Amino acid sequence: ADDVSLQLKWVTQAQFAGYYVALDKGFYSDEDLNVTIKPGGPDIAPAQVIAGGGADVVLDWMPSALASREKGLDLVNIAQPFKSSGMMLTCRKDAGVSSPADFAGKTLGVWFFGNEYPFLSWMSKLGLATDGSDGGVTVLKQGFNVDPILQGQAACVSTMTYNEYWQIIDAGLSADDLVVFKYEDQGVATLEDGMYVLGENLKDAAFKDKMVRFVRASMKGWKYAEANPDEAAGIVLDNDASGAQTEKHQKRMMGEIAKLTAGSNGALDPADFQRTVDSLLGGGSDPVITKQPVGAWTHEITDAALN
Amino acid sequence: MKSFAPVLTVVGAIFVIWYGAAVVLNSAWAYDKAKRADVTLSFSEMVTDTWSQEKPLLPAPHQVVKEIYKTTVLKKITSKRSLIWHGWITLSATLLGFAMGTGFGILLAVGIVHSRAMDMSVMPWVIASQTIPILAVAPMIIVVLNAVGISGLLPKAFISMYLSFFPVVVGMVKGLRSPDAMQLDQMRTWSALKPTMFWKLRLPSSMPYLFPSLKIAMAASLVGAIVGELPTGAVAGLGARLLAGSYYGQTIQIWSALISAAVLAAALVALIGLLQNITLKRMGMLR
Amino acid sequence: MSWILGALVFWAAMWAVNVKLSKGPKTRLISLVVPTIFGITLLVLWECMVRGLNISPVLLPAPSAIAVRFANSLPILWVDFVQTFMKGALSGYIIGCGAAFLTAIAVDRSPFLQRGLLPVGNFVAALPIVGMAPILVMWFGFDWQSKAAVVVVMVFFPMLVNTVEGLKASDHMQRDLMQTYGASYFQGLTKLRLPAAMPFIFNGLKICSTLALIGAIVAEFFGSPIKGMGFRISTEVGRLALDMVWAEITVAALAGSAFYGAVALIEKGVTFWHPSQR
Amino acid sequence: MNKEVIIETKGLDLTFETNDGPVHALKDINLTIEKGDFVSFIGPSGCGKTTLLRVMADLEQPTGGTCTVNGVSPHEARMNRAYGYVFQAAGLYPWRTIGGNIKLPLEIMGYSKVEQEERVSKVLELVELDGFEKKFPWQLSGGMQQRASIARALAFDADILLMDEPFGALDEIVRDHLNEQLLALWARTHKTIGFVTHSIPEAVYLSTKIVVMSPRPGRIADVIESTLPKERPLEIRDTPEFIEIAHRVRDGLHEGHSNG
Amino acid sequence: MNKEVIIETKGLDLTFETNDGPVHALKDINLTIEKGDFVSFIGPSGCGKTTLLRVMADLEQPTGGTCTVNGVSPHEARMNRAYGYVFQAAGLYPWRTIGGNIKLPLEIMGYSKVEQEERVSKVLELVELDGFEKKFPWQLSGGMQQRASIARALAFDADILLMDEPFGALDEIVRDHLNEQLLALWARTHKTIGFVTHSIPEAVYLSTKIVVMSPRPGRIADVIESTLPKERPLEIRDTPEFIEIAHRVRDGLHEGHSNG
Ligand SMILES: Nc1ncnc2c1ncn2[C@@H]1O[C@H](COP(=O)(O)OP(=O)(O)OP(=O)(O)O)[C@@H](O)[C@H]1O
Ligand SMILES: Nc1ncnc2c1ncn2[C@@H]1O[C@H](COP(=O)(O)OP(=O)(O)OP(=O)(O)O)[C@@H](O)[C@H]1O
Ligand SMILES: [Mg+2]
Ligand SMILES: [Mg+2]
Repeated sequence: ADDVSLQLKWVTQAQFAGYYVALDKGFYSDEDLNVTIKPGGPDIAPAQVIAGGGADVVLDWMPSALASREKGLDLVNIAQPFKSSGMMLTCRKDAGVSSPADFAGKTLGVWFFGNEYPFLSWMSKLGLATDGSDGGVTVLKQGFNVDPILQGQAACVSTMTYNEYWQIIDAGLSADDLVVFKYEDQGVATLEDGMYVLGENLKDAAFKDKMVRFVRASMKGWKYAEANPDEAAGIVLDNDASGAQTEKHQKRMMGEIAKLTAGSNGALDPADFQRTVDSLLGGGSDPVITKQPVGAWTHEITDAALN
Repeated sequence: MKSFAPVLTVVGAIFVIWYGAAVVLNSAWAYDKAKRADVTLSFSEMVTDTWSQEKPLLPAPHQVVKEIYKTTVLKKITSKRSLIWHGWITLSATLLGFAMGTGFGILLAVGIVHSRAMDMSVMPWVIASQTIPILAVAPMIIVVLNAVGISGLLPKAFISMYLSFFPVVVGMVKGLRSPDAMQLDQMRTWSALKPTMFWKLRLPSSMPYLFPSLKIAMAASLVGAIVGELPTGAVAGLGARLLAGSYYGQTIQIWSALISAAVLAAALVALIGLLQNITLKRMGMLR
Repeated sequence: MSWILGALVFWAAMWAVNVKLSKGPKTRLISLVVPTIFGITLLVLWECMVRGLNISPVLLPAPSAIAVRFANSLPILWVDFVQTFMKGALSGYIIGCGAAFLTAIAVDRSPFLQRGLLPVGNFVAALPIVGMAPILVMWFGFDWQSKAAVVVVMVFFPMLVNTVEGLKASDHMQRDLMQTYGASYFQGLTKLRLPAAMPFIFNGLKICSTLALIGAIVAEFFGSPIKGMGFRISTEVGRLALDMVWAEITVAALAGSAFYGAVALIEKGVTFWHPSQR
Repeated sequence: MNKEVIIETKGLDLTFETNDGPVHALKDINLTIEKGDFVSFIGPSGCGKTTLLRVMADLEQPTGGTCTVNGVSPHEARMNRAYGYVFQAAGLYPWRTIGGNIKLPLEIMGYSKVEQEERVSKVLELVELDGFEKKFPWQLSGGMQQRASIARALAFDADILLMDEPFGALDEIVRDHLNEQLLALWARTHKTIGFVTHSIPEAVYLSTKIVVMSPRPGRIADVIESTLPKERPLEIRDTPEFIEIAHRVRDGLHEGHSNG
Repeated sequence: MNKEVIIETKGLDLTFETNDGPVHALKDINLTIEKGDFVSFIGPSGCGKTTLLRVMADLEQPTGGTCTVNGVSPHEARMNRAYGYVFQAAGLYPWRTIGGNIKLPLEIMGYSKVEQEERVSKVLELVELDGFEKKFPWQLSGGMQQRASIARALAFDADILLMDEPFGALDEIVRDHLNEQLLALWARTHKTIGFVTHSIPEAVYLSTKIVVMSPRPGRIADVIESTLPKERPLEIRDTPEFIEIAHRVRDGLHEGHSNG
């Protein structure tokens, strides 16, 4: 069997259910693959891991992947199981936010570590400064949780539809107390959780073949997970080495994730790509990328895999 | 035994402060919740609430104890939800890092004591090395070591080693230099060679300095292992529990991991203390 | 290959120079030059290894690249330095060490408290305080106050333990002498026990000086405004701008060494009489 | 000879509790020291000389018997700053200069700045250390340190001077010289002096009263009143009277040794 | 009297470089020590006695002149393990028992286990410490420690014994006793002994040759050959001959003091 190692973007949770299902249900071994899944974490940069040879495939968000490309790391998107973005900004009503027009002068919690790009391009689209100058917004580097909004340190925090939002709900705030702004709705959505490999590896036919089988099995896993969310959540829980995840949370997450993967067969939609690039290029004074990327994605793998 | 009562008093005082602080810190959330539910809280209701919230700012001691009990005694040791299992993962990295750090530290100290060139050139950099925020660099170290094919226990142990070698170097240099001029001269009148001097004079006289350093090194090593676990992706270990707890706002879980880490540290340090007593007693240095 | 060979040759040559220099009399200049040469050797070795082994700059940038980035980013580095070092680390250090010192004086008169506090203090000092960082950020907010709080917690117990130890350091005869003068508690404290405690107090201050910066940086990992050394390091790692990360590390190392050196210098002035300073 | 009694012990007993069991350091010590006496304590190592002196200075609490100083308890006497004490080792504070060390008790006792300066230079002259005021202790030889510590005890006006082997670390010539000085000081100031020594000639040369002690448990073996005149040139040490007293002391010591 | 020369110094000079400038510790020392001599060095504190002994033992390098031991350099002599050296302080290693301390040089010099045991018990008897073999140094009084340190220097067969104020910390009675013992040992083994002391009677009682030194710079003021017989009961100290020699030593010392 051929060895493949996959670096996740975050800790083991239902966000990555497709891969765990593929592993658990034997879809990978059916393709004669021996897959290792490496959980990520707050300080793991998947791009750095692949550059150091620590993984064959990494999951990353497109803004961060494109930024890495500009740094000289030849990351290529070979498949895109997530059709829509799950990112949103969640605000407290009692902080006086009801529309993006209210952001000015407020404190907003944002994730950094490569996840700040969509936010920055949104703000620049709104014409709001993020460097603390007058009329702009105050940006807070948010930790790994939603405490800032619970304790009123920030008016809004970044959340994912499938994760942090529910932590706020669990903490006792009700949906009525909150206003959410989905990036998808604001026209600044970027592609999340794509599979990336190093361009030079793609020149190797054996590697390409491996990836074809890997993508095929992974997508099979995703579709199975969409169809059987509860079972998928159980599989994820079994694979969580930290023992910190709860069943209730993972089942709920799986349900939300299924909504995001729903429209994708694994192949990247060039239109989505272009939308992401345009939004990143329009980053105002501090654009995330400076020029139109070339060769940042390929259909070679998905074409072969999905036939 | 003489210090039993005082320690008990201090610990008792800490608990009292702790419970009090829990009330103060958690009351805001209790009132907030009550306001949204449109009920008014009496003082005693508020106090009970602050001591029993699911995600308090500061969990009350009994909540932490219950959590620890639940995750140690009630879970199978092999279960991923068992604190003992996580503690063991952290412990193994700690011990490996501690062993490497101690070995490296002693070697460095021997070199520094015996070579003037090394003393003058290396010592300032040993101090400078500790001002690098290794904790900030830890993720990179893990990735870089991963890149050269080292993964699992070793990267964490490496960070432990980086933190633990420093006190050992400092203590051992002091210790190996502690024999006074007369004791060295005495050896010379017997025309003892350098190795003999090392084994029969320098090493034994460094023992009282070595053990306190080892205690510090052990504590540092544990910190290193925990920090090493933070970026490896909340996989396993007390550090991962801390992170996962923080990620999901599970303060009770954070505190239980923290307290377990402290107990582990105390146990390890006490173990070295025991070793120290035995060794020094046999060497007649304990009166 | 030639890079690596060159590095090794350079290393050997410089080591020989150092051995020779250190054999001579130990002047001020020499004891400055020798470690400098050693440091330069390390940098050259690093540069050659990065070039010789073709290490990707997203893993480990060469010192030259770091230096360029350093020079180009001085304003940002300065802002971060002020945020993390001046506001977070320094204020926490002063509050923490000051509080520990006062506590030590306060418990000094009560052997009962001392016996109770010291074991507990040692226990807490061994506690992985980094674990407290997320909690303190939760309590004290995102700005430098929470960083200072982490630093306070980190330095408090090492300082307390050292000071209490130091206050016991005067020997029996020196204390008996005070007794024969019928000296009051306060006179004994200021004229004997505090001066005798100085070497211990400075030992604590030195240990805490390295802890302070580390604490402030780590605390920024758990939430911060968008400036600060810890913020920059974690953000730039995500952006694969490793040269910037190392520039920040350089600042940290420089600031930390200078801080330590300053404390050591004051120590030399205050405890000039101690055998280790003669 | 109806002189004033300065120190009086009655049935003094002191037992140290140690890990190995109790050590009986002093047993049934009865002793009267009158104003202006120069009392030497001599005896083998460990016989309790230091301990006895410490009891008188309220640095050790007796477990039995009584001790009065100037008619009050040693504690009160200490609070009245009745004595100067010279320890077996110099015990100077390393962070103070020689002058600063001598000033220390003066500061504590609240002497004025001017008087402090005056007294410092006076006592430094007395022990022949003028010119060393600004030096730190470790810059002086052992003997000089010991002299500085004697100067420190002399700087303030204590009526009682307790000295524990003050001249142990000095060579014979310096010792002779300081012995003479001490005698002169004593004659001039009428202080009462308690003096521990190992040397028989020193004890005989200096004292009006020699207390010979013997160990395990520490007790008084003999008390010898000196018949030597108050004027004592160094040559007195070759007179038969001197040798006679020295003999008696040596005999007392030998007895103690064979008993012990 | 054509005896073998053991130690010979010619124009020996030693200057220490210190922060405050050079210290001239030894100046133009010319001295011959023959086999079986018992040479005492006496002189005021700081006159260079210890330094001279250290030069002979190759612990200090002279800055001028020559010193030969057994016809070779002190360094070679040291490598041949020609000396036993007793330091001014006992300097026992605290982590070794008394027995272990005495065994230490024997281990280093490669004596067999059996012989080590034998020698340890022999020398312990000599200094009257039998029964204390298993005790640690701090469980002994200062005097006992000093005796153990002497035992350590005697344990191996060095022809030359250099002792730096070995009896400084002991009381008079023990000191007398050890003086007798040392003389007996010397008579029995024909060792050559260099002995530093502060006490004039001790120097006169023990020595065949007394070297009186004077300070700043350290030099030899007088060398006195003793005319006392080799058999020396303690009572010899009251003979006119003894007192005569002691006088000469004292004179030599006084001269040194007034010069210095
Ligand atoms: N603090 C103490 N605890 C226990 N035992 C003590 C203590 N101080 C002194 N002793 C014991 O009391 C006895 C008398 O000691 P002391 O110091 O008075 O003797 P000394 O006559 O002054 O001897 P030296 O001439 O050696 O100074 C000794 O046996 C000593 O071991
Ligand atoms: N290592 C050294 N560095 C500088 N000066 C020294 C050193 N050792 C000794 N001296 C000086 O050399 C002189 C002779 O010292 P030495 O120790 O030989 O005297 P000593 O006769 O043994 O005195 P004591 O009777 O006090 O032991 C002194 O002035 C001393 O200060
Ligand atoms: Mg005494
Ligand atoms: Mg000497």
